[in-house]
Amino acid sequence: MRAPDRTEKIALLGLFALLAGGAFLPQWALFLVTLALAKGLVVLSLLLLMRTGLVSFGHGLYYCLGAYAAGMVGQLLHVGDAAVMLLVALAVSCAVALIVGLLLASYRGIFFAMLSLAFSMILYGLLVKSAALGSTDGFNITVTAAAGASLSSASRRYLLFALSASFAAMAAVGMHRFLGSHLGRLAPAVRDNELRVEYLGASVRRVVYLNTIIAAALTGLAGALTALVVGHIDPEMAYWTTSGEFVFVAILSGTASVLAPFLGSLLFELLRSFAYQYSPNTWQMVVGAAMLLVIMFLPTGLWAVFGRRGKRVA
Amino acid sequence: MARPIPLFEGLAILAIASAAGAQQPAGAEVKPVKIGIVTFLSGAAAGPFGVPARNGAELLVEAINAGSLPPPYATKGFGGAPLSLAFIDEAGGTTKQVSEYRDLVQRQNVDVVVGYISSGDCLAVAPVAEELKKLTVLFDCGSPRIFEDASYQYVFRTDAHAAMDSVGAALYVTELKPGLKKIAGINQNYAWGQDSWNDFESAIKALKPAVETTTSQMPKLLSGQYGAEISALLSGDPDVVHSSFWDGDLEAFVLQAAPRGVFAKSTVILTAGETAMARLGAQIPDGTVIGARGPHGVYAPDNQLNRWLRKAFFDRYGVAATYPAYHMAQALLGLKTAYEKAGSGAGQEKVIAALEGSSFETPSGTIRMALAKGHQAIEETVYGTTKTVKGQVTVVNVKRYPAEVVNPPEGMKTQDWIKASLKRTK
Amino acid sequence: MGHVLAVVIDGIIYSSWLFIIAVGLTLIYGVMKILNLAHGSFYALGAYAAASLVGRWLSAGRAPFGSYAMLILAAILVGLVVGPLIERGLLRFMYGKDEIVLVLVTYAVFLILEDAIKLVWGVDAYFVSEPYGLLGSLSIAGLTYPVYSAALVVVSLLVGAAFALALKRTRQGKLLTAVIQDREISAAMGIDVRRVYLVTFTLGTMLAATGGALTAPTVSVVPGMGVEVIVLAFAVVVIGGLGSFAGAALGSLIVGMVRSAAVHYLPAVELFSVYAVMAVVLIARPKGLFRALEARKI
Amino acid sequence: MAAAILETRGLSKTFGAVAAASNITIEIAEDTVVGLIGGNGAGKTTFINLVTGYLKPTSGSIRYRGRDITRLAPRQVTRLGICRSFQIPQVFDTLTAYENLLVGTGIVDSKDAAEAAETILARFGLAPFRDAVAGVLPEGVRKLLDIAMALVVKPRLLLLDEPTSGVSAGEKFAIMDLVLQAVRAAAVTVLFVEHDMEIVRRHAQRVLAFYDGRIIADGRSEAVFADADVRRLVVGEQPC
Repeated sequence: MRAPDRTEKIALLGLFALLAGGAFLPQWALFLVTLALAKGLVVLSLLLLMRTGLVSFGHGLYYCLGAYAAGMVGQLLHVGDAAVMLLVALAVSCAVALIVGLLLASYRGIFFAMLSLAFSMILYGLLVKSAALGSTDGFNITVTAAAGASLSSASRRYLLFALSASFAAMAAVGMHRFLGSHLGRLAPAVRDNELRVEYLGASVRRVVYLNTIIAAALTGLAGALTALVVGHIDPEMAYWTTSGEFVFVAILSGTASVLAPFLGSLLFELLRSFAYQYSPNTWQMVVGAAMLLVIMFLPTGLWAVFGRRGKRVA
Repeated sequence: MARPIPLFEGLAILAIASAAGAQQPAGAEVKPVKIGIVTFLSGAAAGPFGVPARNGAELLVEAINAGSLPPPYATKGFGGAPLSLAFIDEAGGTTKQVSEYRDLVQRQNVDVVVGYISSGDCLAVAPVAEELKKLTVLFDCGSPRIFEDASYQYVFRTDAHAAMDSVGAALYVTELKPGLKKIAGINQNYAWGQDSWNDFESAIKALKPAVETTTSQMPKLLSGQYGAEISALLSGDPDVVHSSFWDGDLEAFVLQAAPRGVFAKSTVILTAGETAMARLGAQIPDGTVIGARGPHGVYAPDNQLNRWLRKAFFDRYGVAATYPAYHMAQALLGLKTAYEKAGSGAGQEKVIAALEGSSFETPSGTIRMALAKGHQAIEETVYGTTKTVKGQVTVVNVKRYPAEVVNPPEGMKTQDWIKASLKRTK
Repeated sequence: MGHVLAVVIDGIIYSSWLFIIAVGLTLIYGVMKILNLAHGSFYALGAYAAASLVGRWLSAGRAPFGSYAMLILAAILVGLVVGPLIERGLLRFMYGKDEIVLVLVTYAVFLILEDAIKLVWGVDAYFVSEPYGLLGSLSIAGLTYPVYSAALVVVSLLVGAAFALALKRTRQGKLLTAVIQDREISAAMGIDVRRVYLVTFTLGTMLAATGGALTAPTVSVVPGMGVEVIVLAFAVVVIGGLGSFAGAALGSLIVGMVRSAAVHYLPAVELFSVYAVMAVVLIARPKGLFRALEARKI
Repeated sequence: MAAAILETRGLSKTFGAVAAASNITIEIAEDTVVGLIGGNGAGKTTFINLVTGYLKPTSGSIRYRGRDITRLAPRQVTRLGICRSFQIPQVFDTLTAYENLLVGTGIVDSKDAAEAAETILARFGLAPFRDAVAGVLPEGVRKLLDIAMALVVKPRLLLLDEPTSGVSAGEKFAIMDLVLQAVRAAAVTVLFVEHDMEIVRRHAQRVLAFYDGRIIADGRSEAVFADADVRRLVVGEQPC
C-alpha cells in the first residue's frame, strides 16, 4: 500500500467531515446530500467512461436495474436488509453489463450513446408494461435492517447517509487509484488513439468492456442507494431524460478529478432545489441557462475553479 | 381562442401569495397555517390538472382568509388562523418529489401538505409523510394501491380512488347498451391507463361474462398520432370503446377519431372527458359518454358551494372549473372542517383525529372519509351522454351512482371486490 | 386481407409524418455534426405558431382554405426567426466543441424553449382542427381515412423529392453535399462554411416547424409535445445512418411500419418496438443503414 | 546468413481494381537493417500494414520466426514481437510524453513500467519534454515519441514508416542516427521506409525497391541504386 496522495487525503477528510457534520445537518439537507452523493456515484462512473472517450445516454439502464433489483429483494423475498439489497443490485447490474457491454464494446461516439439509450428505453418499456411491478407508478421500498441489525426510522436516515458518504469516498479513492494504475491509464489512451493502443499490444475492446462494467457496477449501486434513500422506485429512472441529466452533471463537473462528480452533483441538486422553490414555473429555464453558462465559461467543468492546474490533473 | 396570458396570471398569483403571507398581523394571537401545495405547473399534466387545481387553491384560500365562502364555511381562516401557501411543481419524477416534499416540510416548515396528481408521486410521498409525521392530504391521484397496500396515520385522500370511475363506466354502458357484445379500449401506456382499462374490463366481464374484447390499445403518453390505433379500433367493430385519455391525448384522439367514424360506429366512453369538454365543445360528437371522476364540473350537485365555486372560478380565470379544482376544494374544505373541529390552536394529532372518518360539505356534495380507517374518501360518481344544443355541448341521460355502489366496502381490495361482488351489488 | 392493407396505410402515414421531422434532424447533423435535441422544441414551436395563426385567420372570418397557407407561413416564420437566432446567437460560439457537449447545448436550449413556450402560450391546450376536416375523407379497405393524411404523405414525398433534386442538381445542394462529406476540404476549397451553417440550421428548424405545423390540426397543442418527438426522430436517423437523407427516408419507413404492425398485431410491445428496432439495426450495422465505415489513414 | 525473421509468400492486396501489393515474396534475415524505397503509392506502407495486421491480405502468407501470422490482428502481432511506427505520429495527445511511454511499458510489464519509461525517454533524448502534453509537442519530437513507443513493447522486428518525414532537412540525419542507435542497442531487426536516398544509403544493409505494388529490386543498397528500373521508376531520374 502506498501512502495516500492529495486527492485521496481530501476524499478521506471529506468523508470524516461528512460523517461528523451529518449528525448536525437538518433532515432536508441530509436527504439532499445523501441523494447527491448517490447520484455522484453515477457521475463518477460517467467520468470513467468519458476518460475512455465514451458518453452514455443510457446509464439509466443500470441506475434503474440496481433500484429494481434492490426493490424486488424487498418485494419478492421480503428482505429489508440494506446490505442484501445493495449486493443484489451490484450483482444484477454487473451481470447485465457483462452482456450489454459485449454488444457496446465496439461502438464509439454518438453511436455508443444512442445504443445505450436504446437499451435503457427497452428496459423502460418493459417496466411500464409490468403491472405486477406497479407500471409507471413503481413501488415503495422500506429498509428495516442493515447487515442483520434492525433499524429505527431516525437511525435509518443517518445510516443511509453514512453509507452513501462511505461509498462515495471509497469509490472516489478506488477510481483514483484505478485511473492511476496501468490498466486505468489505458482509458485516456483509448480515448486519444485506439490504433496506438492496439499497436502496443493491448485490446481496446477489452478496455472498453472492462470500463463499461465498472461503470455499470457503480451506477447499479447508486441506483439501489437512491432507491433506499428515496424509498420509492419507478421506471422513470430508466428514461432517457434521467440519463441525460447525469451526462449534464458530468459535463458540469468536468473529468479533471474523481472528486468533481460529487461536488457537481451536490451543486446541481442545490440549484434544482432552489430553482424549484423560487421559480416553480420556470425552473427548466434556470437549469438550462445554468447549463449554457457552464459550457460557455467553464468548458472543463466546475472543477476548473478549484483545480490548481487549469489544464489537466492526472 | 382568447385566454389570459399566463405570465401575468402567474405574477398575479405570486402577488396574491405574498399578500396572503403578509396578511398576518404582527403579534397576532393565532399562528397562521402554512399549506404546501404540490401540483403540476409544467409538462403535459399542467394544463388540464395542475393549473386548474392551483387556481382552485388560490381562489379558495383567498376566500377562506376573507371569510367570504358560503356557509358552512363563512368563518375566516382555519378557525381564525389565516392561511398562506407555498407552491411546488409536481413535474420531474418521484425522486425529485420526495426531495421537494422533505424540503417543503423541513425547510419551508409547512403545517400541512396538499397535493399530488400522479399516483406514483402519491405512493412515493406517503411513507415519507409517515416518517416526517406531517399531515398530508392527497387531493387528486387515483390509484387504489395507496391505501390498499399500506396503512397510514398522517396521510389522507379526499377524493375517491379511480376504480370508481371504471366501475361507474361499466355500469353506465351496460345499462345504455344491454345487448353489449364487443368492447375495445384505448388507454395511455402508464399506470393510470392500464389500471383504468383493467378495472373497466373486469367490471364489464363481471357484469356480462360473454362480452369479448376486440383490442386494447396502449399508445405511449403524449404520442399524439393515433392513426394506426384508430384503424385497429375500427376494424374490430366494437359496441363500446373505452378511453381514460386526458387532455392533449384525449383531444388529439377525439379530433382524429371523429372524422374516421369511431364515434359513429361505437359508443365511446371517455372516463376523464370532462376536463376537455369546455375546450373541445361541439367537437365531441353527440352520444359520447363523459365522466368527470366524480360529481364535479357539469355533474356537480346544485348546492350553494358549487354555485359559488362555479361563478368565482369563471369570473377569475375565464374558464369553467373542472374536476381538479373540485378535488382541491374537497381537500381544503376537509382540512378547514377538521381544523375547526379540533379547535383553535390544536396540535396536528387533534386535527388528524378530527379528519379521520369525518364527512364534510363540498361543491361536489358530501364527502365521507369512509375507507382505510377513515383516511380514504368515497364519493358518488356520475356519467352522462353528450348532446349539442345550439352549438353548446351539454350532457343528457345523466346517471348518478351512490358512493357505496361504486366503491368497495372497507377492508376489501378493489380488484377482489370487482371480480367477486360487482354482480351482486348491481 | 384488408387488415394488412390497413397496416401498410397506417404505416405510410406515420412514416411520412416522421420523415418530415427526421430529415431536418439528419440535415443538421450531416452538415454541422450537431445532434439537435432542440429539434423537438422547434416542432412544438411550429405547432404553436400554426395554432395561433390559423386561429386568428379563422376568427377573422376569412376563407377556411386559407388556413393551409397559415400552416406553411407558421413553419416559415419559426424557421426564419428561431433558426438564425439560435445559430447566430448561440451555436456559433460552440463550434469545435465535442459532439456530446453540443448535444448538451441543444438540451439546454430545449429546456429553455420548453419554459419559453409556456410563458408565451401558457399551459392550456390549443387546437385548430379545421384544416384537418376541411378536405373530407375517403374510404380504403373498409376504413375511413381523412384526406388530410393523404396530403401529409404528399407533402412528405415532395420534401423528399425536393431534397434529392436539390442535392444532386443545384449548386447550393452540391456545396451542401461537399460539406457533409468533408468539412475541412470544403472549407479549404473556399466554401463559406459559416453561411452554409446558417442556411442549414434555418432550413432544419423550418422542417421541424413544418412537422409541427402540419401536425397541429390533428392534435391539441400542449406543453411537452416535443419530448416524445425528439427521441423518435433520433431513432429514425440513427437507424438510417446519421446525416444520410436516404437513411432518414428508409428509417422513417421502417419505424412507421414496425409501429403500425405492432399496434395492429401486438399492441403490448408498441412502447418499445422502436427502440428494439434501433438496437437490432445498430447491432447489425453499427453506423446505421446508410453510412459506410470510414477507413482511417495512417 | 542468419535465419529469416520474416517471410512473405505471394503476398497480395487489392482494393477493388487497384493492386496495392502484388505477389510479394521476400525473406528478411534476423538482425539486419532494411530500407524500403519507392514512390508514393508504390506499396511500402501497404506492405507494413499487411505485416502488422492492419490490413488482411487478399492472398499469400506471412510467417514470423517460422510461425504463420497471416491473419492476426495488430494486437496479436505486436504481442509476438513485431512493432511499427507511423508516418503520421500516433501518440496520446492529452497525455504527457512520459505517460505516453508509461501506457506502453505498463502493458508490457507493470512492475518496472515507470523505470522502463524513464529509460526510453532518456535514450531518445526526450527527457526535456517529459511532462509536456504530447498534443502540443513539435512535430519532430512527436515523431521521435512515436518511434519510442514502438520500441516500448520490446519488439524483435521493428517497422518504421517514414521516420523522418515532416522533420526539417537539418534534423533528419540526427534523428535517424539517434533512432538507429537506440534500436540497434536492443538488437532489433529494422525495416524502414524512407524517401531520402542518402539516409537509406547510410543505414540500410539491404534495400527493397517498390513500384506499383511489386518489388522491382532487392539487394545491397549499391546494387539496387545502380538498377536501371530503380533509377527510372523510384529515384525519378529521367533517362537521358
